[in-house]
Amino acid sequence: MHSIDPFHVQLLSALLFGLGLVVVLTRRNIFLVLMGVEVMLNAVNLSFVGFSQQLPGAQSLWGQLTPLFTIAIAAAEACVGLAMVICITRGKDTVDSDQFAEMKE
Amino acid sequence: MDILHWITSHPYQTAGLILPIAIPLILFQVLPLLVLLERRGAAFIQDRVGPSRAYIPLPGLRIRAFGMLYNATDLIKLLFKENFVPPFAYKSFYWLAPAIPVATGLLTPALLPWFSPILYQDGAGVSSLTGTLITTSSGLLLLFALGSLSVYGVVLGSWSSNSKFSLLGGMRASAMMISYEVSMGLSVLGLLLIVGSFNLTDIVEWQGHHTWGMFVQPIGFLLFLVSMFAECNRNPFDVAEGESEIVGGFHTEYAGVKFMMFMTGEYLHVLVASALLATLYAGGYELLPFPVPMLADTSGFVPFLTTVFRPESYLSLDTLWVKAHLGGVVAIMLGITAVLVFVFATLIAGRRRNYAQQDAQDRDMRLREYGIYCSAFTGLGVMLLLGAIACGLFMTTQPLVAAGTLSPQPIYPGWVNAVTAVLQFHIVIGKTLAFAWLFIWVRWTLPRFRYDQIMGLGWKVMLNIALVNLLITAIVAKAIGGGR
Amino acid sequence: MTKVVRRPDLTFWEKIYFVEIFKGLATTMGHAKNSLLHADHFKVINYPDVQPNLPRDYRARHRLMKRPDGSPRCVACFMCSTACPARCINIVAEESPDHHIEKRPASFEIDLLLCVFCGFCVEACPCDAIRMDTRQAVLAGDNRRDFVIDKTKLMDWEPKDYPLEDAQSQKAPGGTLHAQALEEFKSGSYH
Amino acid sequence: MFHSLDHLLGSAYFTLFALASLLCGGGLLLSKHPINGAIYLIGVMLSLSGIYALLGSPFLGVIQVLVYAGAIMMLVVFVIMVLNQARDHRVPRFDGFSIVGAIFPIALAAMVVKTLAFADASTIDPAAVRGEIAPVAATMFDLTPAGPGYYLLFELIGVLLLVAVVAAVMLAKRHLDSPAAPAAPAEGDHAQH
Repeated sequence: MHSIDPFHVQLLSALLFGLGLVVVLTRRNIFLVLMGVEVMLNAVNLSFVGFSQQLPGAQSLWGQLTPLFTIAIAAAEACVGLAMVICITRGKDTVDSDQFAEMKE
Repeated sequence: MDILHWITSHPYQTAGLILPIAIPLILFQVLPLLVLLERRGAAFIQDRVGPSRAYIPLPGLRIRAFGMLYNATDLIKLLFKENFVPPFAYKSFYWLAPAIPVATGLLTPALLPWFSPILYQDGAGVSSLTGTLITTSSGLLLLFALGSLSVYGVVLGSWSSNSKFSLLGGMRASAMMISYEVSMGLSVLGLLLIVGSFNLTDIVEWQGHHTWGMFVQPIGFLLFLVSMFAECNRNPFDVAEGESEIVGGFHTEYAGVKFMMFMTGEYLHVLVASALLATLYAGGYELLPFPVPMLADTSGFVPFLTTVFRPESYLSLDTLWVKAHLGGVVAIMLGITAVLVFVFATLIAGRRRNYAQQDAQDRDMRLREYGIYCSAFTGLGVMLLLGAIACGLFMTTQPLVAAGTLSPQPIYPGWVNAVTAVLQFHIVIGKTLAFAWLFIWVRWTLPRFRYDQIMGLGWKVMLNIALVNLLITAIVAKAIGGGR
Repeated sequence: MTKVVRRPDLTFWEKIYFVEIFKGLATTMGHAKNSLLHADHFKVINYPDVQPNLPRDYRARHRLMKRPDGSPRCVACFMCSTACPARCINIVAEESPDHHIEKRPASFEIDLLLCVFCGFCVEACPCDAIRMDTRQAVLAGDNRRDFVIDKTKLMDWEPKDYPLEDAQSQKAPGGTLHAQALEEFKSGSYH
Repeated sequence: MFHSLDHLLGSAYFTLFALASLLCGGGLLLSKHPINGAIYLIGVMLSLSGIYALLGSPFLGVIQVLVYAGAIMMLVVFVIMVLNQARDHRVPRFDGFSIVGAIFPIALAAMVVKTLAFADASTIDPAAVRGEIAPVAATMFDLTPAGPGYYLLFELIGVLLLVAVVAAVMLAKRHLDSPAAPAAPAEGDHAQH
């Protein structure tokens, strides 16, 4: 367990976060945008867990508890987000996020 | 030679290496038994004879093996069928989907405790070999997690088939399974509140100290049972493959080996659900529903629902009692098995007598076959009976190390541990098959629910009862146990 | 006038499901127990090793009637194959060596997998050459060829399997030779 | 005998899971159909749960599988299945704007890596508590004033989830006074027009 370099954990976390951000910025499909957000959340969770192992003693648990709340919030986000996706695709019959730009004009 | 020497000098470590392979394989051995039980059970409930035609031809004799050969013939048929992939299917997921239920079904037995933890002398200290392959404090959660992953098999299989019937079946199944996971988790929480642990070995040990979970949490047991029916997609919750409405449901487009894998996964889930029910609510590997008054040198009789569970005293009273009276216990178990074998031989003799009166083309061959079965099972029963008498007379157990010197529990020699483990394994399998029979029995009794009824039952009835049950359990546990 | 049929109101115990479920479980378990313990309980027969006991007028597998010399009574007139809605009868005709009879079937095949057992062939036959009174209704075979029965199989029957008092069901040729054959049969010299 | 292997296996497993998660992340980025993306995302989550278990938080790993992969992604897959017209063929997958946009995350990742690389060499504390259920619960429901006070957050999250469920029901209903949302909205649309 102790053979894992904490730097590698943070590196992985940063790479995953970047990957999630790229997905959010480049893809036009609403579902894939939502999934990119999930990847970013996961990367932050990993970062929390990685750093928490460097805290002394019982405090190391604090960093492990935060991802629990993140997961709960992600559940709420997915719940509302997907309901919104269903709602807006009813009107336009597409999941292309560029098509939902009425607010721009 | 070195390896052989290591194996003989480290029997427990060797067992720890063999068990991860053995336990999933043993579950595969129970699978044909379940299929046979389902077929025969269905036939007997509907006043039919059941599978009886596949046979091994021998000169002047046909060995039918009680319809057991149907498993082999099914396997051969499905293996050699054309591995057809519909041209409109989404190929990658179409291939992936059947593997998911089988994989999760084979992983879950690793989390269930199959025998009580074995204490053994490891040099100067004491080590233990637990009956679960994966010892984790969140064993039950991991089990539920694997169960929730198995839904993907249904969903991906249905979606990738690109067929309306499949999609309808998959949507029904996934919505139902997600819904009933909620009541499943909530119904088992009451028991966890009383036991105070997510570890399945702890839960079984608690039941060994006190009583079976189904007596402590009858409502939770019923709710969990119903949720398990829904999770396994079994009747009355088998809307996923309602053949009168949507053909075969999510596996309409599947044939051959891939269909067989879906079926294997389904039966594995029935077995795993039964084993989970046996573990959580029927005492798991504990022999008796109530703890046995113990010898004076251990902790004594533990009253019902009072003391807090102590993880350090890891062997339950029941297990210790079994180990101390191993000869008698084995004798009684073998004796009961012998009686069952004799009853079975009598039933076959009745079949033989009945067949002798019929005017059938293959009467002589049948009579010869039944005669062989009768004599074989009578011989087996006599041997079991002799074995029972021998065990009762000559099998006496003495602990290697008495309680208190090295550990709070006495340490028994290896063969006692091995016999106890085998005995407990069979107890688990027996309870599992009993619950599996319940699944089959209910399947051939109740009609299928309508889809809206299922959703209503899950969200409006079972969830509420589970919550109220949890609340009452919390209050009572706080009042009696003082809380943790 | 419409008649409204109301569903019967459920009592409290019926609404609760569980009591009724246990009643149903008791019923099915009773059946399972009976089937397990009493071997003579089954209403089913050991098909196809045991043939069911069917009434004589059941439209079962066909047979071809015979003349006293054992040749088929069929004159290959194709009436039955014309009447057959399933087109399962295949007849190849040839010239009969007997100059009183014009034709006889060289081959007579019935595909039982096509046959719908309607009995029209029996009705259509002008000389009572085909009948469906063999009482062999249970058809089982390993391959499809087993279900196509030819002349040999169709004429493979014994007079003793059919009621003696019904002379028409025996291998009676009818016509002028009928009385003679019947006489021979009763005296025992009939082969 | 096996304890000496643990160090080696730990880093080997970490490399394996890290590579798996990165590959699945790349697959998500390049996937044509959102359901492919969802499966790749599940791969990311399962690999991360393995890493959590390696990093001494087995409880978090289990919760990750149970809630993230088992419930949230199931919901996503279900909705993709219901809509069933989500295939990405009308839009180019990468256009000029998105290429420019991709520079920022890459720059961000580079900055993070640089910061970490030049930070003090930090090690995992050997006294760190393993995140099994009991210590996690003890910390979460630590009611003492000196404690971290996570129990308040816990209650708030409960309320938040409830609000989210209610909001989702309201959003998914076609009209507020309609009795229930139809199971397949796309077909419902065709029926209306």
